[in-house]
Amino acid sequence: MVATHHYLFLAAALFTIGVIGVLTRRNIMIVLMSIELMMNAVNINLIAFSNHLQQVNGQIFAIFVITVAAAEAAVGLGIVIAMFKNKETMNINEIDLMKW
Amino acid sequence: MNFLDLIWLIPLFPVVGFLVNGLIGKRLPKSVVGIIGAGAVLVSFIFSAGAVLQLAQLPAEERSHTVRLYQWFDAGAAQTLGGQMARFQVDFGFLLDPLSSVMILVVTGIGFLIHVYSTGYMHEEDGFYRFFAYLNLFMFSMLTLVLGSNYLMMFIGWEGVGLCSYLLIGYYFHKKSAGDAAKKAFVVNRVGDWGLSIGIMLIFVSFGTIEFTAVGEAVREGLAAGSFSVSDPLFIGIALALFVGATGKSAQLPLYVWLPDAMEGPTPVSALIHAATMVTAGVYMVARSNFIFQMAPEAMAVVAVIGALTALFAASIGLVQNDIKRVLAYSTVSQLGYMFLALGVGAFAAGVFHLMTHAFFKALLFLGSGSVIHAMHHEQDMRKMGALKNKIPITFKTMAIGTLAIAGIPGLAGFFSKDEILWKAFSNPQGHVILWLLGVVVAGMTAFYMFRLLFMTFYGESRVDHHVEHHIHESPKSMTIPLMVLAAGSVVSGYLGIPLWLGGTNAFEHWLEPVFEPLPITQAAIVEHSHAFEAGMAALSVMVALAGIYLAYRKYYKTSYRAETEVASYGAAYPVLQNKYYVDELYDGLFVNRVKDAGVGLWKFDAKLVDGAVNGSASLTVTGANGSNWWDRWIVDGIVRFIGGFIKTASWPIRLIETGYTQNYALVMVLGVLIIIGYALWGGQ
Amino acid sequence: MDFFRQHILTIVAFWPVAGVIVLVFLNKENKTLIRWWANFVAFAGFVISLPIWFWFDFENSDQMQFIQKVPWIQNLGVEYHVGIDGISLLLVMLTTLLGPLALLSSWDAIDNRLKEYYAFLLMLQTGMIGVFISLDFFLFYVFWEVMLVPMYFLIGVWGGSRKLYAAIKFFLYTLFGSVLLLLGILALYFAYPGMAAQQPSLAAEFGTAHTFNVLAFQAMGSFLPAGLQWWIFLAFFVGFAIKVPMFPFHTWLPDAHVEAPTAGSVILAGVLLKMGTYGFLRFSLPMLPEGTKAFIPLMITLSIVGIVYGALVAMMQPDMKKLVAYSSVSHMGFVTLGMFALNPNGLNGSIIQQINHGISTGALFLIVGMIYERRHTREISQFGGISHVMPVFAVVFLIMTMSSIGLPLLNGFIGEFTILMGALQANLWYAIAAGSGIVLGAAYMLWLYQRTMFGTLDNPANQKLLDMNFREIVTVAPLIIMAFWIGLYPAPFFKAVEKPVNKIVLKVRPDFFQGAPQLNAGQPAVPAQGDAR
Amino acid sequence: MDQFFQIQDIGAIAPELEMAIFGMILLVADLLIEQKRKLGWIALVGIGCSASFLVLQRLRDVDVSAYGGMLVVDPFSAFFKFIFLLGAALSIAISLKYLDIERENHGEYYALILFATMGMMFMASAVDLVTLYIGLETMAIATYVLVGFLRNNQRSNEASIKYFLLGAFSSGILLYGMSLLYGISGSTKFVEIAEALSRRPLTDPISLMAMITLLAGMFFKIAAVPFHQWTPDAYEGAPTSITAYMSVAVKAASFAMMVRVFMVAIYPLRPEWVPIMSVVCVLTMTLGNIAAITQSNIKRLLAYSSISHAGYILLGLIAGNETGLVAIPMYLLIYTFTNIGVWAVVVALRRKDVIGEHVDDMSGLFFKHPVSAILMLIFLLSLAGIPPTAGFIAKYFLFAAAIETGHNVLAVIAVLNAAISIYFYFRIVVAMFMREATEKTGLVYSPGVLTALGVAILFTIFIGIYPDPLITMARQAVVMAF
Repeated sequence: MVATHHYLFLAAALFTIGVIGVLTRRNIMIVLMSIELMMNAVNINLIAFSNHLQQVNGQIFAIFVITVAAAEAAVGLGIVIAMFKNKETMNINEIDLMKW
Repeated sequence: MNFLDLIWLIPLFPVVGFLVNGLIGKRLPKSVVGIIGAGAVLVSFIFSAGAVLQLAQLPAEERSHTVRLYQWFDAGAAQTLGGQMARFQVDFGFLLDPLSSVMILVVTGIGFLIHVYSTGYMHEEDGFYRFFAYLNLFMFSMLTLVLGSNYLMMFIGWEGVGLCSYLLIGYYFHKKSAGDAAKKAFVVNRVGDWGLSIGIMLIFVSFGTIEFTAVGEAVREGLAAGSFSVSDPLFIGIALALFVGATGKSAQLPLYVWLPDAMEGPTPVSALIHAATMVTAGVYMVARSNFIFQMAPEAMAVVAVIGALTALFAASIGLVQNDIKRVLAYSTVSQLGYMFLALGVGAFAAGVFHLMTHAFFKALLFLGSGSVIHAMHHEQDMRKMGALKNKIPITFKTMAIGTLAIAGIPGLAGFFSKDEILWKAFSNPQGHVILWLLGVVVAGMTAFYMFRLLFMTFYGESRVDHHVEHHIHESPKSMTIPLMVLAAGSVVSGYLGIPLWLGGTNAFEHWLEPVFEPLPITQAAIVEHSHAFEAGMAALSVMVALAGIYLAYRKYYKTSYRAETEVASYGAAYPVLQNKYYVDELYDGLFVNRVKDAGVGLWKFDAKLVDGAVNGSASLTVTGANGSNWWDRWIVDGIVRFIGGFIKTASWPIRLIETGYTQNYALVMVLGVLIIIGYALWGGQ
Repeated sequence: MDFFRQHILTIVAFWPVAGVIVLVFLNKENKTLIRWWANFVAFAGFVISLPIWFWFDFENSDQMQFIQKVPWIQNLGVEYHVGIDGISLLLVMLTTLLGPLALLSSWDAIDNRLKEYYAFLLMLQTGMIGVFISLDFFLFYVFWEVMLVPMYFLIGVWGGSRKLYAAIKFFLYTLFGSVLLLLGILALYFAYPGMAAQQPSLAAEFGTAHTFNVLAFQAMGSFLPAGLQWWIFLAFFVGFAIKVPMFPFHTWLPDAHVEAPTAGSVILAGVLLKMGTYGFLRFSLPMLPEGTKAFIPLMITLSIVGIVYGALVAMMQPDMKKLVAYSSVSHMGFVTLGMFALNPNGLNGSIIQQINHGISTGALFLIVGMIYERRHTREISQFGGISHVMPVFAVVFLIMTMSSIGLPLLNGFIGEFTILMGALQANLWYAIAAGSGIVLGAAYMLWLYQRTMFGTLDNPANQKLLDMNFREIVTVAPLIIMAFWIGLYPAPFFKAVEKPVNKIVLKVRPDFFQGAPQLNAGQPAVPAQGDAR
Repeated sequence: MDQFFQIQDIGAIAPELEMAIFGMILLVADLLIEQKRKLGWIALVGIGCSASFLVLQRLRDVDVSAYGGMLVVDPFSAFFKFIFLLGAALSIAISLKYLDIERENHGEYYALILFATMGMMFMASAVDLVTLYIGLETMAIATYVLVGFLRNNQRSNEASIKYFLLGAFSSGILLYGMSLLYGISGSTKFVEIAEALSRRPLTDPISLMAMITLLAGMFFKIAAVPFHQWTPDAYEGAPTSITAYMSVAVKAASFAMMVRVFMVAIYPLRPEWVPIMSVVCVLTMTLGNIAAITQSNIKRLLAYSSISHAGYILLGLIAGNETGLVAIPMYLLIYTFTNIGVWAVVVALRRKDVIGEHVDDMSGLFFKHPVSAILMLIFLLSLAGIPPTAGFIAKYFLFAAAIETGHNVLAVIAVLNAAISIYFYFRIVVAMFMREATEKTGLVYSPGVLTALGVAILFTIFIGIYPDPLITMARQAVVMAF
């Protein structure tokens, strides 16, 4: 039987993977995907809780998160493209015009 | 005219003179300036004389007249040491009593003569008007000093004469030495004033008043009621504090150093301020505070010892000085020592008596020396004089009288007053034979160096510069007449106090009795001595003086003066004496330079260490390439820059993490979260 | 007339700002007009402040007078509440007197950006007067901070070579102090309702609501817990001590003074420093009696150190202005010493000395400014023998030197002596230690005088110096008159401050006047001179 | 309540709806209208309409809880909404000419501002995690785009990328916390979450995790240390007008959200979050100020300054009493006026060939544009909190709150920071007043900038001198809400 806390651990693990991905990947697209991973971890959390509590709120929340994540991805891609036009790089470490 | 109620005008006339000369004197002819200056003092003298005469007509116990002009200030309530409430209020008031009447007569009388003399002496000088303005201001201050009815009024004069002394010593302000001497005089005096002001404050907190008469009464009342006792530390403290003031103004050990240097001033100034009047202020003040000193026998002992030592010390330096005015200056210090000796042994009247006679003959000697200097075209070195006797006869004769007087030759003023002091030093309960002995020795030395001066200047062969030689001339009347008057005074003034053993009445002492009335203190009985014994002692001191004169005669009259022989005769002592025991150097080394060092040191400390956090943060604006030397700066610039440095170090890591790399930012965020988690889960408990 | 009388403080305080408003619309190029107008405004400011002196009820000098009280920020209990007692009377008059003189002194000295210059000076004037008349702590704080800005600009724009550094240093230093002061004020503010709830007497007079009323805080001082007082005193101490400045918070002062234009220095020394001491007097002492007592040893020590330290450092300064600046540290040490001797003599002297310092140091800065205008240097070694060419100047300088070193019959003496008298009543050694400052004071001032005025006129650049002109004489004359007035007849000044001072003393040391009847009147029954003795 | 849909609900969100409608109108109008500046005016009209709806709502003076308790319309939210609208309006006003100069005047710019503002308004009203999240993301996504609006400018791109990546990252973290809260309480409503939390022990690790992740997300939004590093980069790279908008409106919205969440939802955990927040507050104030000292780019300098201001505002939350909570909206409103004033001048510095972002570009401004320089001086003084400007009143409240609740050490650190801040603000003053003017010195005025300046200065001074009405309003807003 898969208990609620299993889901929670899965979500936590996914979330951590997402965080590490954000911290380590050099390609902006992969960083974006890592963020999506974090969102999905949250979604798993929400749905697991929803299931556990036997109420629908969590699922609704999850749907909103998915929607927002989609919008975010769209905007993110737009921004990346705009930048790529000017700079022609996908390497996050090359975006360092502005510092101290 | 009721002069008694007009005594407040006495100091005021010179103020008028000062204002007129000071404000418009530049545009007035010199004769008018002189008339205004001297006239103001003359009027003061007339008013003084009138007031004193009227005072003398009162019965002895009523001879104390106070005039309150207005309340000077009232600084509010204060708690006295006894726990009572009092108000610190000071009147602008004047007090005429036998003591102050002696003082004002001396000050205005001799002051007037010196003013007259100055019209001649200073005639060629620029800033003639300035000189007279200062002199008049001095007269005002000095008269306030002696006429003031309370300690602060006295203090006004006390500081005022200090200022005038400063201005007049620095009269030749283009000379650096004059400026230095003026500053030295003021600052050394200020050290004394430090003590004096503490003394005055202690008087107030002890008695709740600083009026002379009221303090005196308070002491008597307290003594009668048993609330005060003799040798109370409080009284000793007050007395010593006051005496510190006196040592400053009256040039006693250890604060005498300014007086010889003060000779940089014009000679009339030396005569008026640094011989006849101002320097005696300390004597006046101690005499005025006799009721306090009587309560503190220990302090009196200090006064006597300091007086005697100063007399000896200064006289010994005077033996070898070659500057005519310096000899007189050390002589003055020495004679002031005599006066303090008298005060210290409880012979207040004798001290004041000597003050008066000394004023005459020392003013005479200074003015005479001025006349010599005038004749010699501002040559002051006795080694370049000699054989002036016939060239300036009046000056010679008057100075000879002065010299005889100071040497204590019977028949002249100095004899009476000096003998009185020596006798009291011997016979008074506070006296001691050693004090007497010191006094006698000094008498001999005085006679010696004064006659050395006389012989070197007027006798022997001429060592005068050839250019000067044929210009030597007697001074004008305006200078010689004061000399003659003073010479007369140097003879006559002594007869005011003919001692009992000479068949006199000691009128002077009687006159002062109301002021110096002894407190009802039980003390050792006065050992009665016969008049014959007293006469014998006097004869002894005269013998010593004559011996001194004879020695001088042998060394400086019989043999012509030669510097080498003089030097040789003193042996190893000569450089010590010539260099005034190296006291100036000692003071420079011990105090003056140390204070300057402290000033420089603290200044650096201020700039480097105390200076603020602002400095540090200001230096932040320059963050660039100074990383290498910032340790250096950090240490040198000290504590507060440390804060700046700290901020700088703090900003360094910020710079490190503010890399512009997005992932570094994210990393910092994650680390932040982890730290918070760590804190919340484990740190918080 | 009635309106004028009722609102005189407000009018006096805001008159300069009104003048600024007109000034702003004057043509920038018409320098003469700007000068005349600004000087007129300042002078008129002095004239309209004169009635304060004459209408002031000296008999009740411990009562606040000319009170005006208008609600301002009701949510916070802030009021526009002004009024003066004897202490503030003197300081207000000092401010209105020094203001026009400072302006007049810049007639020739300042030639660039005149309009702003005068505007800032006049705004400063408003700020300073405001500080002294405020009876609402919030209002006080506003004025206190407001005048930082004009002063900053005066130093920063018209200052010397390191002006920017000096200006920001001045600003930051003072600001550091005043923000802590603000915290102290807030602590009092929040303590009040609780105290009022416990003390019916407090509630009856000032209500139980939050308030910034200075008088209420003063009344509260007797009840406030000692621990809280200690902390608040500390906060106030930093704020005021920086302003005074007390050692070791003084290092902004030499820089600010040296770099500031003459008028700035005059105002800075003459009035701004007094704000710190005024703060102690008006707030720290009566509001925090227990805190005050706890801090007395520290305050006395710092004062004495300041006296000696300032004097020693002053002595070795090569720059005249810096010398005078450090002398301020020494003089202000006397002021705080007298204040924390905490007896009527000390406090009275301390207030008189504040006025004296304003007069004599103000004048000394004017004097240094005059010579700087002529030679564009203040190095002492550049001068010597100036008396030859500038006799009038020499006399004025001498008088002010003497005033500064406390010669009797001039103002400095009255203050110093009374302070020392107060210090001695607290402890003999205080007076002895502080007395050394008098000796050192004479030493550095006379040395300065000697080096500049005496000696030979050997520097060719000095040989053609012109003596003081009429305007310059007019500038210093009032100060000379004041110096002699206070020196000869300080009675009105003492009269103005005595009762308020007694009130303060009673607050801190309620048993001070014991043994004397009529304790409650705040005026001890002390036999007048001659009655008892 | 039981009914699924009520007409009052529409009324409750009328101002927001209005913003959405105008946003869409703008998108359409963009196609029709050639002169893009006119679009700006349309946006302003939209904001005006929204504001008037807001006023109407307030006039009715009833607190409405709409959509089944997912959002409320209370004085607190109204106050904040007013700040957002004001910030938006003034930002648009200073954008009009600026965008022409940058050659990026497009219709969607205004639409995005309106959408972002709408998101903020929902944030202020939200009392439910879902509403809050949606509002937050609406605002955030719109802002990401706005930051990168200078499409041909690498700095703008870069700022946008950084802001976007970090923003999304942080909202991921925030969201994780929200999911945990939901799990704990079984509800997304603040009140119910609070109830559930108060039933659990204080040290419950799940609650703490939820709280911490929430804190992290929020700290990011308000740019608190150590979640602040995006700020200087984003502020520097974004179009100046958007920087202005972000520094006032986005910050205000984040604080509105923060106050609601912390003072309602996780209020039971207050003993846990106060120490954390205190440390963050100190770090934020101090590092913000220290970092600002060495900046020579005005936008960056002001970015750090805005970080430190966030630190001050946290004092209000830490104090958590009436004074503290009153202080937050007041501070934000005053900060809006003052900061927009500053940014208006900075915007005016941007001219055809001059970037005008360096402190040196302000050299001698006083000689060329005395009035602007004086206004700038007043704004800077207000930022530093010198009376009698509004900034003093704002700071006063925060410090008062800290003292009142006994956070004395915090208060001392805060005031010292306030004092330090004068140092870098006055670098600008020094440049303006005490340096010679250079050829580059100069401003380009437009009616919009002038209007913004006028409004800003008027309120900066008025509030400084007579803050009573504002205090009353802020107090009402807070007292009735909490």
